[in-house]
Amino acid sequence: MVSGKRTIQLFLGLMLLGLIVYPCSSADPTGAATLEEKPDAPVNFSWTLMCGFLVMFMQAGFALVETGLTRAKNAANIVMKNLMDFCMGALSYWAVGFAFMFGTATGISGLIIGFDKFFLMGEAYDVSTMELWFFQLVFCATAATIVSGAVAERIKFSAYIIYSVVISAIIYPIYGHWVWGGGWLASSEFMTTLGGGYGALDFAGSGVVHAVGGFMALAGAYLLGSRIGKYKKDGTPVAIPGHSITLAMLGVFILWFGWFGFNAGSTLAATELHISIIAVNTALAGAAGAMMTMFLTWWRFGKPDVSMAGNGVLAGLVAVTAPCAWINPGAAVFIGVIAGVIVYMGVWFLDHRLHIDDPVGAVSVHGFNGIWGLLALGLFADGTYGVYTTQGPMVTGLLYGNAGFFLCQVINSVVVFAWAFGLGLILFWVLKHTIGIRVSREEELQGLDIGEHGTSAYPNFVTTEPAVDGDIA
Amino acid sequence: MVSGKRTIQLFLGLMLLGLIVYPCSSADPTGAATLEEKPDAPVNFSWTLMCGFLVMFMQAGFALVETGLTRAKNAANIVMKNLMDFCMGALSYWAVGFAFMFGTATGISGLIIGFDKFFLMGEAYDVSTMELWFFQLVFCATAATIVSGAVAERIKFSAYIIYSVVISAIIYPIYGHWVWGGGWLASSEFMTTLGGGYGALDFAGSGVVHAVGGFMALAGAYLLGSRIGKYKKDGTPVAIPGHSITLAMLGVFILWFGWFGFNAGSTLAATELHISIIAVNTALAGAAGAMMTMFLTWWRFGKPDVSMAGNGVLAGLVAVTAPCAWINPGAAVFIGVIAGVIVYMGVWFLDHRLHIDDPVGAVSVHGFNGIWGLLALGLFADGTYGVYTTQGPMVTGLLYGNAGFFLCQVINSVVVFAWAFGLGLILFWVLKHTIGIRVSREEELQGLDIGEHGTSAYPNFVTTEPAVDGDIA
Amino acid sequence: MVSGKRTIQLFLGLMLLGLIVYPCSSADPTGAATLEEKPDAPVNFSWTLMCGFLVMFMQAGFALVETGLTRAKNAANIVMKNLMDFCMGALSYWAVGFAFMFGTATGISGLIIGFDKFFLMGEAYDVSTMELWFFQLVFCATAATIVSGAVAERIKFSAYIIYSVVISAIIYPIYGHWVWGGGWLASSEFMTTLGGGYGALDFAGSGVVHAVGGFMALAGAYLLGSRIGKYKKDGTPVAIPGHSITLAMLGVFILWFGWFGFNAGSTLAATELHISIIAVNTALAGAAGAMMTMFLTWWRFGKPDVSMAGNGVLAGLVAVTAPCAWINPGAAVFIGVIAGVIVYMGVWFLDHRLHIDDPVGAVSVHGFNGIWGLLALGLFADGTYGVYTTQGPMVTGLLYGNAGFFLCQVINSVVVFAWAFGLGLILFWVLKHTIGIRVSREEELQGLDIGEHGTSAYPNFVTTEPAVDGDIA
Amino acid sequence: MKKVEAIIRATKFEEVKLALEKAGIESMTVIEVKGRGKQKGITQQWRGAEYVVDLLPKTKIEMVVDDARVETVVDTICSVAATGKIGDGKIFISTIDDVIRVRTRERGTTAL
Amino acid sequence: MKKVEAIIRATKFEEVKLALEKAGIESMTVIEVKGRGKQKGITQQWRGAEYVVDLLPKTKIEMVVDDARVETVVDTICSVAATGKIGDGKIFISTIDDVIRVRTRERGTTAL
Amino acid sequence: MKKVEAIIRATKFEEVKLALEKAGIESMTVIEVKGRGKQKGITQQWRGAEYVVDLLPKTKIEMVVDDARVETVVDTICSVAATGKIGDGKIFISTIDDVIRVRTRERGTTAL
Ligand SMILES: Nc1ncnc2c1ncn2[C@@H]1O[C@H](COP(=O)(O)OP(=O)(O)O)[C@@H](O)[C@H]1O
Ligand SMILES: Nc1ncnc2c1ncn2[C@@H]1O[C@H](COP(=O)(O)OP(=O)(O)O)[C@@H](O)[C@H]1O
Ligand SMILES: Nc1ncnc2c1ncn2[C@@H]1O[C@H](COP(=O)(O)OP(=O)(O)O)[C@@H](O)[C@H]1O
Repeated sequence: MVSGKRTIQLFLGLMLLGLIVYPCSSADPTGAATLEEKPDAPVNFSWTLMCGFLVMFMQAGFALVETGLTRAKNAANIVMKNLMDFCMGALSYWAVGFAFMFGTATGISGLIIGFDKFFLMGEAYDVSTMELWFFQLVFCATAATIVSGAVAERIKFSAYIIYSVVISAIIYPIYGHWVWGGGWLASSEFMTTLGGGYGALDFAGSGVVHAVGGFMALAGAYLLGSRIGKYKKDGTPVAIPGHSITLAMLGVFILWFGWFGFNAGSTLAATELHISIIAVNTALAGAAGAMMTMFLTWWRFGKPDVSMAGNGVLAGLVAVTAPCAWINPGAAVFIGVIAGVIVYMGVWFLDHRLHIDDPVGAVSVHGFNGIWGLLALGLFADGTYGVYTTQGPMVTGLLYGNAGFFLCQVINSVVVFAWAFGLGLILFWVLKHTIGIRVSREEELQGLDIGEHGTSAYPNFVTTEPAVDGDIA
Repeated sequence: MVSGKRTIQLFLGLMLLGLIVYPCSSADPTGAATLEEKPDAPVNFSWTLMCGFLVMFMQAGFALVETGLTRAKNAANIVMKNLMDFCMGALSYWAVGFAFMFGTATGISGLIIGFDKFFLMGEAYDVSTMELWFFQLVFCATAATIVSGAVAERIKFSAYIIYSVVISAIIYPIYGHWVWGGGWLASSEFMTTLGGGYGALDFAGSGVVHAVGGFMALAGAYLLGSRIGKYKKDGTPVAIPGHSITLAMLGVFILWFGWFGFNAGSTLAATELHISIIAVNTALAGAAGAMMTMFLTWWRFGKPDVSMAGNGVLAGLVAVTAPCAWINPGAAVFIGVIAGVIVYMGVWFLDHRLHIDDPVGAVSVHGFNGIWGLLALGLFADGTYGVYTTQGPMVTGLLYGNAGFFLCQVINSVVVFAWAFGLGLILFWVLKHTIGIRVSREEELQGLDIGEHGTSAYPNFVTTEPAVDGDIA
Repeated sequence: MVSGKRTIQLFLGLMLLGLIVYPCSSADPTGAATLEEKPDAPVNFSWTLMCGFLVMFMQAGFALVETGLTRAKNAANIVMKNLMDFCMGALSYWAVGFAFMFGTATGISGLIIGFDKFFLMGEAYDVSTMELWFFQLVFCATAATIVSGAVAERIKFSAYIIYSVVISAIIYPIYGHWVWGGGWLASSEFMTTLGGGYGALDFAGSGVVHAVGGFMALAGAYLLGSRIGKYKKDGTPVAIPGHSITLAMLGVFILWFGWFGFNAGSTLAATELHISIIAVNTALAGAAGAMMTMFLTWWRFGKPDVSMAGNGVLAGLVAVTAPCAWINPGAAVFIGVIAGVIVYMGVWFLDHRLHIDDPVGAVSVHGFNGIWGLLALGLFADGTYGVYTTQGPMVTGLLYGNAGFFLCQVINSVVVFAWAFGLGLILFWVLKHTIGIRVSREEELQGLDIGEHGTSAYPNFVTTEPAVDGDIA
Repeated sequence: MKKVEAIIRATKFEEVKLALEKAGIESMTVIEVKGRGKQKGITQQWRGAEYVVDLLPKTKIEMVVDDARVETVVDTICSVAATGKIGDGKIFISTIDDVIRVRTRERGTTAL
Repeated sequence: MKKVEAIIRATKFEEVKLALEKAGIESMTVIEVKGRGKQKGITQQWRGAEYVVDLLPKTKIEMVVDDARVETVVDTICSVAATGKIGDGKIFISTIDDVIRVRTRERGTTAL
Repeated sequence: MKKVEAIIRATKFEEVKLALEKAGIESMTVIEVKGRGKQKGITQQWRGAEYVVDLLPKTKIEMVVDDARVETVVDTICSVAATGKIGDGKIFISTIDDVIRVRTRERGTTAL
């Protein structure tokens, strides 16, 4: 409550400040000058914005996948978390996140962090900057929302709100700066020399978005502990089926739909006709991932598993996100197939070996396959596309003779894991030992909808929970 | 039945007429001439149409928000109303609505109403006119569908069908003409002099679409009376929780997604690079609205309210719809924050003070915040954008020294309230005293799905209603 | 299981092959050359791809319509079928389908089938080819998924997977080649002479996509037989209501949304400003279809039927798909009205006369109205648009004096019926007599979710089935 | 002690609950059921065909009460739940041998 | 009067209902329940792990009938609902002291 | 034979089921119900207004057992389901006249 009030006062104060400071210095808010300078701007703006809208819509996909794969008694809480991480994320990214990520970066400090354009003020009041901000916001929000699923059904809502501010304001932007904002992973001399003209690359964010989200999710799920009843005393996992496969699969479709914007939009330009190849790769990798997961579960359990096939799509999509512009369709299918294997094994490994409870498979889908995407780029880049542009130098991977670039991607993989998992541990550890991160046992049993929001998601339906065979930990 | 038959015969007759008359006179149905004349047309057409598609998709968002926030026994009726208001609206707007709104308007009468292009015949068979019609249709349908939520769970389906024809054919287009079609609010000498070169403005329709829908909704909800059991004998409101928070929040996400098309598409041109700023403002105002409503309910009730946070998003979006092109992001956040307060207080005020039963908050979201949007434009317009174009005169508001323009917006606000609420009262009053607007008590208790459509939305689920503590009015 | 393993091995083998062969010969994978050659490419690529994304999203619409109109116990199976037909379809169309449809076709054999670009290799690694592939893939997947609804609640999942590979790899592409790929229906001398400069036409696929899907669906539903309990001993149909009208109608909205991409995107170019007229026709035909079906059911049963109104939208859309670019809005309304009648009568005819059990109306919506769309084009083409281009010869129909073209469309209608229904019969007959196409009686009664996937779609809800009055066949 | 099982119209439940409360009967268990008695099903429509839903949704209230209060309960329910139209419902009365309150293990009438 | 409670397979319900109708038993109340007896749960799978669902969905039919008709009911149900496989269900018979028809306040057998 | 009807907290069901299993009681029928006893409803919120949900979701377990095992069942349930807070639930015991196993038509105790 108190924090609520404070936050509001703070925001109101900043608003007023903003309103006064704004108009004194600005670039091209009208857009007329930009149009004159770049006659291609309309088609590029409309492409980028429209793709950004699709990416924004992925929020709905995440909300549905996560709520569909968890229980009815937590459904309202989960969609609320998904809505609010976007909202808090947008305000945080507006206030500081974008400044850290894409603020002007010069000299050594610029390899670490950016530091202007706070609150989109001053020079940032410009049609091109705004376009970039919008497209980057929806990516930032995607990273933030990934964690939601892994910590579902037990995290305190207040802790989640704080988490979503921190990731959108600090954790995501700083790593993002290293790869996309002129930071050291992409632009330091060491890396560009190693890579042969370019450092670590990540076309649409297998690393920047998905691995960051996925490994923060791992940290969160680990520190929270498993849901009550998830593991028997001997550690055997107990299935806790989700309450709506239909909504979960609708979520998968929405995510796939949005992913075309995610990947193909990342050219930020329709004048890059390569967008068609990106779209093809995005379609094929998702399809291959699902196909593989379907056959694996069919083979292992005698029946094709629905929600795992959905995860297979997402795994393929995550994996192709980094390389999508630099590979050919055959490689996309291959990457998708491997992604399907990884998500299948990852889910099994976390659940059966590590006993880390990730209700929706976020770590395997976004974390493990995020890394696979970075490495796959280092392997399969086939030299038909440059560094985010048609112009050379063309990007080539290990299979095409550039071992240095593969090394860059390995370094990038290690860094993203260390950064996201490390900071994730710190953040959730601090939250755990201050305001607490986990709801009470009673609340968890009763459901977070009542506990956190005083409501029921489905008051007109008689609900139940399947009685499974198992002792309770 | 009879009316069904008549309508069909009428339509068939008009069709035949149409087919004969059409080809005799037309402008550029092929599009070749337009292309030659305006080389920018492709990017502008594709932008406008694609944004129009997004706006059309908002229908699904409205359907879900409304059905999610009401009871399972009325779910099929509500989605049917949403589908049919779009369908009847499209046919009405094709027949006459567009003619009234954008028909050639000259002289004094032109300040009131347009009067050609009926049935899109003659000169209207032209690629540019068709583009405009499509984009305007989806706006018209949005206004129409807003009312659906406020009158939900008790209105007769037949009355609703008639209502949706009248608003799409007459009420919406005429007011729309005054603001967007060359009518008196925007273009009369009195107003343009007062505003300093431009009269009342409304970028994407806080007034034209949302306030019109919102105040018609107020009239409908008022004349219908409250749902059985909604208020105790002493007037205390009784909560009637909706049957699916999940679907309601999916609806919010879909609406937000579509709203980017709604606002940014209203440039009708991608050559207006300002679209990026509009997108940013649309993201921030929605986020700020939700954030505010969340904190307000958290502070007042100890727990953040899910469906109110969803309403908060929509409130912010409605409020930023009029000013979105003329303000900076700081102002968008501020407008969103206030919108969050307004929707919170509006819902409370209608329910606890006026005892008007608006199940989904349509009046507060679209009506009150529609007005706030018009006024906010009059306050915060910062002079970086002209009258729907990059060219001057630049639009400035009260805070930037143009009190006259603020007055224009005040006048506009009064007019839209009077027009929509007044005609709403008349329309629903006439319907009430002719065919009747409210279903019988038995039907309402049993649910409109059975009563109006002879069906059940969820025949495979055991349904119930929460037994709340309360005497029954 | 075995087949799973084999398939995987096959794919892995092909991948490796692909990776080696790819780079040796290619056209313009970078896109730079294409851009230079065609300065309009960016706006056309972005238009086509974005429309393609919308079409891809229609998969979600189909999944929801089909699952919403069937029972809860089969919901997971149905969404799984919808997901996997897209995935298997994408891989099949990549491997061979596209090659058959759009492979270089010369001489007599070229009138029948195309035969290069397998696996998108070699010359196909080119931005323009990839753009075409993507747009065509989503169409192919639409045809595939149509069948899913008609065979729902009783088909074996394994048989369905094989079906979806065969339609995407062979049946759809070959017929598609005849109409869109340079094959005999559109391009043989006989046809072009008959049509007066052009052969059979189909703008966006009333025939190629919908009739093919619809008549395959007819064959499948026929060979499968009706669901247990669907017909009384005397043949009277028993209603089996679907489990979520809400989701079904959300599906209708999603389909309509995607259909704008389907129809307007089929110009493959935003420089064809005619896209605005296509969008208008798409809106009006859907609206008219729904209006008509609503009034028909209202008139016949005393109450407007919700799911039939949804079918009415789709019927109007299917019917306008072939003619959408060649007709005026008045004709679109007329076509929609007739489509509404056809779907109403078709559903009745199949159910009450033929006793063929099509749970979601796929045959009537896509098959019968697909034919109506082809014929309507032959009737109403008004000479304002050329053969997929603004340039002449302009396409005119019977009402505008070109009886020959109408004949072309009649021939096309007969051919598509014979091809799809005939091959459908063969395919399902072979499957029936090899691996079997129908699940066991016990499994069908218990639900395919448990039987085929070992899962329940809604484990947190107490489910039931309405007890209807009727003897059981 | 007696168990009173009343099967009534779902739309009457709220009123019955209030009336019972006023009559001092607060404890109850409520179940959503489907049923038919003299009342035959209602006709619904689906995709242009009519069909009869045989069993209609009803609400079942179970109350275990002192023998002395049985008539009060029956009376209260009958006066509020009756509409006079077929389908108003039935009340069944049977004997309960013992009651235990889980929290305290109290038994018999005091546990009610 | 007796109350007959039959817990049967949900998939057999439609047939049982028809058979009872033919035997002249039309009044009934139906409840969706979960249960287990000799039959153990079935194995389902979820995200690549198997699990045993312990309690299976069953349908419970409650009929209050004249003492004379109890055997008819039992017979009818047993002959239609039995598949011979474990899980076919159980029938419980207990005594009902009184019945009241809400609409008319009739009591006893005439109220059935 | 006795019928034991236990109405307990839904959140306690899994534990009770396990305890009963250990005590050798495996057969049961489970129903989702709503109810109130001494426990009054809980306060929820909806769109900025508070409201009291009167009847809370509970789980009802029905077990028909030998007279001899009634006390075991009662004991087991009471020891596991009790939290000491109002709302723990009630157990009702009544008499069952006969039991029939549908599959075999066995009757009486052997059919349990
Ligand atoms: N003999 C019975 N056994 C079990 N339930 C019954 C019996 N008779 C009626 N019911 C239940 O009571 C409900 C109302 O019965 P109904 O016949 O409609 O009332 P009435 O006879 O007063 O019109 C039925 O839907 C059914 O659930
Ligand atoms: N002793 C019992 N008490 C309560 N319910 C029982 C009892 N025995 C069986 N049931 C119910 O009957 C259903 C069918 O019992 P089951 O053991 O599967 O039948 P069978 O013994 O004929 O195989 C169970 O799912 C359960 O709901
Ligand atoms: N007299 C009764 N008749 C029917 N059901 C009852 C009765 N008393 C309690 N119940 C059921 O038992 C549940 C628990 O009762 P409650 O009063 O909360 O327990 P306690 O008295 O131990 O606090 C109630 O929700 C209700 O379903």
